[in-house]
This record gives sequence, C-alpha cells and structure tokens, in this order.
Amino acid sequence: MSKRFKVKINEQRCKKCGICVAFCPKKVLRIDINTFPIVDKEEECIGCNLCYLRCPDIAIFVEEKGEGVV
Amino acid sequence: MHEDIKFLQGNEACVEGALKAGARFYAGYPITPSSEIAELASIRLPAEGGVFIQMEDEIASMAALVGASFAGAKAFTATSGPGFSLMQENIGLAIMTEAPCVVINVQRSGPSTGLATKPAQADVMQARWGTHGDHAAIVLAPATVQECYDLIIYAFNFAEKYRTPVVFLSDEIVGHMREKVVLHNNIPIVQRKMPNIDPGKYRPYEPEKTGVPPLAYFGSEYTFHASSSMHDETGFPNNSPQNAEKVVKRLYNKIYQNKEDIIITKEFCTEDAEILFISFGASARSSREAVNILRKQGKKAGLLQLNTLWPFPDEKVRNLADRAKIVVVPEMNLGQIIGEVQRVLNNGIPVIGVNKVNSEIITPFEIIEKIKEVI
Amino acid sequence: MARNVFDYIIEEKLPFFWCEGCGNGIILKTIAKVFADLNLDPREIVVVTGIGCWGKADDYLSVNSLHVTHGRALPAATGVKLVNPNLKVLALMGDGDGLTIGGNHFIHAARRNIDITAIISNNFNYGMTGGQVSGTTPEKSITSTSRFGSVEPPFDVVNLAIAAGASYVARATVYHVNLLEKYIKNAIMKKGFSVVDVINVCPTYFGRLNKLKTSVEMMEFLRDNSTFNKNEGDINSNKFALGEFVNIEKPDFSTKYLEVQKQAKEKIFSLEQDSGAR
Amino acid sequence: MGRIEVVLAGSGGQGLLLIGKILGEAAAIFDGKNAVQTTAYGVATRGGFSKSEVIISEDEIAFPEAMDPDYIVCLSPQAFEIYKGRIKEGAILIYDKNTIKCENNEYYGFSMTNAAVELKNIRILNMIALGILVKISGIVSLEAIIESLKKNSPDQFRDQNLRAFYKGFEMVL
Repeated sequence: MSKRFKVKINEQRCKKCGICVAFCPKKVLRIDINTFPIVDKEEECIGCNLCYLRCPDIAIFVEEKGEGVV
Repeated sequence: MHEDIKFLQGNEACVEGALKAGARFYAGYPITPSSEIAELASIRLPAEGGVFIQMEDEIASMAALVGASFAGAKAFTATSGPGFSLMQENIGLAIMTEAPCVVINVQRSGPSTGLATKPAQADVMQARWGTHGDHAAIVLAPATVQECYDLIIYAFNFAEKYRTPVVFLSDEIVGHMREKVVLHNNIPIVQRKMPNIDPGKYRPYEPEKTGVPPLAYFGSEYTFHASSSMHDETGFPNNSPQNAEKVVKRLYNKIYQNKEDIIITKEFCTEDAEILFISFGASARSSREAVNILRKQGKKAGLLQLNTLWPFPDEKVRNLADRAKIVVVPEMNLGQIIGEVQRVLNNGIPVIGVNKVNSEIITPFEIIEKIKEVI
Repeated sequence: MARNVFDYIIEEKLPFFWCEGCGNGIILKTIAKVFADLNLDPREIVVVTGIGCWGKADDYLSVNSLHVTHGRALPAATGVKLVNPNLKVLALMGDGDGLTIGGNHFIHAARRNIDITAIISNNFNYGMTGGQVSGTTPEKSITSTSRFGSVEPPFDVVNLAIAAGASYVARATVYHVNLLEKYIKNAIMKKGFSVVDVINVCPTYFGRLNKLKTSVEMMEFLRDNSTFNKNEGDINSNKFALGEFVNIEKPDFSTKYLEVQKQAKEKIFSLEQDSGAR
Repeated sequence: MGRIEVVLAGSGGQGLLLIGKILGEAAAIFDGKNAVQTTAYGVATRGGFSKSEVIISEDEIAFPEAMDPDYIVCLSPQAFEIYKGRIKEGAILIYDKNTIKCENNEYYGFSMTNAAVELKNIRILNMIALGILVKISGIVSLEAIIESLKKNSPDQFRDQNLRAFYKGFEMVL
C-alpha cells in the first residue's frame, strides 16, 4: 500500500504513556526514553485509527492524505 | 363555607402551600412525624403533572432535589431528625451549587432514634450549621397551621430568589395539629430569575447586584456546568485562594445582605412589654398563652415570635429588649435560641431560659412558674 | 453538519489532568465520539458526576453537567431525569464512587429502571485519594489500605446490575476500544437503566502495587485476561468476561409514571378523602 | 363561649383521631369558631394509650393542648385510670361502662360497647361516643357535626357512621 496516511502527535497533550506505540498493529510508531512518540514508518500505516481510539489524551490523529481527519 | 378554608394538619398545610408556591417535585424517605407530607405529596403532585418519588434514603432524596432543581422544578422534601442528619451532606451540595429547594424538618425528640412520635425543638443549631463549611442558612419556623401554609410559600420564594436551600423547621406538635387554614392567594409567588443574555455568554455563577446569579435550567437554550467543587463564575473548577474567598463570602453575603427581606417575626402585646418572651414553633404558642395569663394578672408581658430563625433577627431582638426588664426564651431543648439572644443582648438584662426535653410541650404554667421569682 | 468529539469536549481545557496512561481519557473521548455519531444536541445532554478521578470528567465537557457529592451521581441524575424525561442523562462514576459509597443508589436506580446511562470507570481502587481498596478490588490485591492483600470479595458490577434489574448491561475494557464504543452507544440509545462496566487501568496506584508498572503492561494484561465466554469470567481472579449481558426492552420509570399522573388526575378527590379520614 | 377543652382518650385503633378531627372541623369550619385538634400516640398504630384533644373557642387559641379539660371521654380502662379523680370541678367525664369499672356516680357511664354490638360493628364505638359527647356538651351544633361527619367519612362508611352517631346521641336522655 502506498503512503496514504499522515500521523500527527499533539505534544501539548501527549503524556508519553506509549500506548499508541505498543498497540500499533503495524509498528508505525517508536518511542525512546522520555520522548514523544516518533512516527517511524508512516508508509506502513493502514489507517486503522486504533492509536487515536486508545490514546488517553486525544493527542494522536491519523489523517488520510488530502481528506483530513479520519 | 368558602372552598379555601380547611381544617388541616400542619403537615398537610405544608403540601398545600408548596403546591401553591409551584412545587412540582418531591423526593423523600418516610419518617415519623413527617410522613403525612410524603403521603399527600404522592397524591397531589402527580395530579398537578409533577413527580413524587420515594428514594432509598434521605441522602438520595436530597441529591434528587438538587438534580430536579437544575432541571427546572421547584423541589422539596420532608423529614425528621435522623433523616435531616443524613441530608446534611447534600444540603451542602445545594448551598454550593446554588440549587433552590425546600427541606422540611418536622422535629422530633432525639438524639438518634429518640422518641420517634414525640416533639422537640432541638434541631435549631443543626439547621444552621448541620452541613460542613462556612455558609449562610435560611431557616423558617411555623407555630400554627396557617403559618405552615404561609411560610412554606415564603420558603419556596426565598429559595428561588436567593438560589439556596431553605430549611422549614416545623415540629411534631405543629405538624400533627389540625387547625383552620385559609388557602389564600395573598402571597405573590416568586419565579426563578432566568438569564437574559446570549446563551454562549451565560455564566451560571455570575451574580447580579443582589449577589444572586440568574439560573437557567437543563434542557433550556443555555447549557451550563454546576459543581460541588470550588468553582468560579463559569461553574468550572477554580482552586485559587482569591476565588475561594470570593465564593464563600458571596454565598454568605447573598443571604446576609438581604436579611431584612428574609426576616419575618410576629409580635403580641410588645408595645409596653416589660416581660419579653422570645420563642418560636410550638413553644411560641405556650408563650403566647403565658402572655394572656400574665396580662390578666396585670403584668406587662409580650411575645416576639420568630418565624425566621436564621438569619437571626438581631436588631428586632435588640430593639424590643430595650424596653424590657427581663427576657424569657422558652424552647423545647436545653438552650439553642437563647444563645443567640444572649449574644445580641450583652447589656446586663436578665435572659431566662425555659427549657424542656421530656418530649412534652412546655405549658404556660411552667413558664410562669419559672419566672415568678423575678417578675 | 456532522459533529465531532470537540463539540462535546472543550479542546482548550486539554490536556486532561489524569495521570499518564490513565484510561479515563479513553472512556471520555469514546463517550464524546458516541454523542457525535448520534448527533446529539449538547443542550439535551446532562452528565452527572460524583467524586473521584472519573468524577472530574465533567470538567472537560461542554454539555450540561452537574458535579455532585461522593457516591450521589445517580440520585442527582434521577432528579434531573424525572423532571425532564426528554434529556439524555448520563452518570459517570468510578468503582469507589458508584459501587462502594454509592452502591445502594446503584441497585435502586437499576431496580426502578430510571432511564439513565451509568458508565462505570472500574479501576479497582480509589485513585484520587491514593489507591485505597474499593468494593470492586479483586481479593488478595494490594492497595494502600490492603497492604497484605484484600480479604474482601469484590462486587461483580455486571452481575449486580443484572440482579438489580437494569435494562442494558455490558462490559468492555479500555483496551477493547471498538467494543467500548459499541456498548456505550447501545447503552445511551437504550430506554431504561443501562450500565457499561468499563475495566480501566490505574498504573499509578493499582498497577504499581500489583506488579503492573505501566499502563502498557496493564493494557496487555486486560488484553490477555479477557474472555467472551461469560462462564470463564471471574473478577476475583482477574478474568474479565466481556460482552452484552442484558439488552431488553421494558418500560422505564418515567413512562410508567405517566400512568400514575393520569390516575392521580382522575382519582384525586376520593384519594384525598381517604387519606384525610384516617 | 370561652375556651372549651375536650380530651378523647382510649387506645390506638379506636378512631379517636378521626372523631377529634370531625369535632374540630365541625367547630372550626361549620360553626365558624376556632378549633385546634392534637393527638398523642405511641409508636404502634394499634393498641397502647392514645388520645386526641380538641380545643374550641370563639377567640384565637394560643396554647394548643388541654390544660384543664372540660370534657373527657374514656374508651379504655387505661385511659380512665389516667383521668379519674384528676378532673376539675364542673368537668364532665364520659366513659364506656361495658369495659370500664367505675364506682364514682358523678361520672357519666354509657353502655357504648353494647350499643356498638347491637349495630353489629365494634369499630363504630368512636362514633357512638361522639354522639354522646355532642348531646351532653352542646359544644357544636348538630348541623355542624353532621356535615363534618359526612365530609370526613369515606363513602362506604358514611351511613353506618351516621347511624352510630345518632345512636349515641339518643342514648343521652
């Protein structure tokens, strides 16, 4: 699949809990010690939106390119 | 016979007055000697399109009143000592959230279960200070069945006007006695003051000059936030010390700066009274009989009957006592209102309590016996 | 116009005050998402909260809300609902708030079948006050007031709600977000008392004291210890049965009370006479 | 007429509250005077000492309870024990002589229970007592008490209550 999705992190809200990273089925995200989640392999994103749904702080969003927020 | 003259119990007259005032919601838990209020409310409210619900306890009843009040209903409950104790938590909730409602306490003999069917007047201080935290209180006390009807209308009016719970402190004697009562329309009914601004700009705790914020209701065009936690004018939490001080003082002042409007008293033969009785509820009836007897004996006795117990009528007491040689305070407790009288009268005038806690009404003879040495 | 979560959650109030990894934010966002999907008018929603971490949920909401005393969200919500049955009324309660200090109100609201949706954020302890034991803490769990392991069996919220007579009872976890959304939606649409028991994570207290240090570890625990076979569920041994357990139609209190109002109007005089004659 | 005090004493369940209410309402509403009716009772509805008091006056009534009763009706031995020998001069004590032993012939004994049995309903003893009291005392008009009795009786009991009242009324010669 081509690179259709954009993953955005709101660093004002993110508390670095790592839930989005741990449960991403495609391992799109990565987190280092005390960093915000890093979007590592955006091209792998399938737009399942689980990171958004599980984020306790409404701090991560998956956008379909050219179509805005999913 | 006029339709609106009835022979009712004090408790029944409370329901009639509440309906006249526009009450449409009752939540309560049965307890002697208040249960007639619940029973009659369960018949009358649904017939007026209102709702009666018997809750699982008095804690829940008081919480339901707050919810009902924010949904726009004039709401009331009735209880007695043990239930009044349980209600204290959410009376505080009503004070803090500024939810208009009326709580009737038909006082009975305590402490605890005590003598469940017998009267007392020992909840005066609980009605003032029962819930925690610094706060004001509006407390009204009836002595006749007519006053049950009249004063409960005032209770609802004050509740809506000042956005606060009002305690209606009846007692077993007044609650259960039957007397003639005129179910009149003479007291104007106060309706809640709604906001009159753009819904987006409504702040549910922004006071007007009176200290009272206009109140919308859930389901109206205004959405709003009400909170038991310390909040600012938006209704959302605000933990700053400046805000806390402002809120606590406003809640207090909105009652005390309007006390002239809230204080209701009645006077009997006080014009030249040298023996001044100060009393309330059932004991005011005893005191009045004592005045009658003493007057027949040529003694200048008079009665100041307190319909409003809180805020306490300091000035009224001070002015009348100026002319008196002694002040006598009969009450069915070991001395609660007398403390207030003594606080007000620190000029050396003798203040004598007539106190009885055996669950029987104070008789006029007991009052006269108590003071005969000094008059 | 389609609504989104920020039509119900006030974006400027974020970030949430809850701890890193706390599931409350997941539940609140899911509720807002359901509101949006159902296109509910914020003026017709009333959210009632009690005390505790989850009791702070209303701080972020732009719908009508009433934040009350500890354990008393349901009776306050009852007052709101009975005065205006057209309002959508939700009670957001934690396990300490709704099932422990407020346990009596919970069973009676269910028994009366008041049309309220109760969303229980069940994290097995009192988070706000430092992780003390609650009415749903599994036996042997360590909390700050059960340092040697709790000796009290917990309530199973689902079984309790069923026994008390709720019209809708479901359980999900904050890990199972799609289920959670579906159950919250069904609960809100249900006419009658509806309960969603949301198994939540409290990494700060319950997790730390029970060898689940992070919310990720706790979420993994929920994932690995959940079952859709009701018979396998056992709250006491941390085995969570998920699903919809009750979903029935029966008249709610307000609907039945219409008949009381009708009868009262017709019979008032004879009833008054009767009550007066005793 | 000055202040008249009536005590209706017996045991719980005898309907003393009801006849107190009927008497009070007759005076207050139908005769246009003032009246206060109070009750004292224990925690149980049935059995145990119970009393109802009615104060009637053309003036406003301050103290709501009897201080020195003018009329006392006793329907149980326990009630009689409380009031006998304690009544003021000129006061009238009426009692049920079928259930209460009394040697004082200044008191007014009537065969109330027997009368109730004749009417095949022991529960209308209260109405018989009311009829006797009204006839002896004249504290309310006959028209007023009948209106009040009708108003305060549920439909199904109205006729038998009236019959019992008249039975008592006619027992006084």
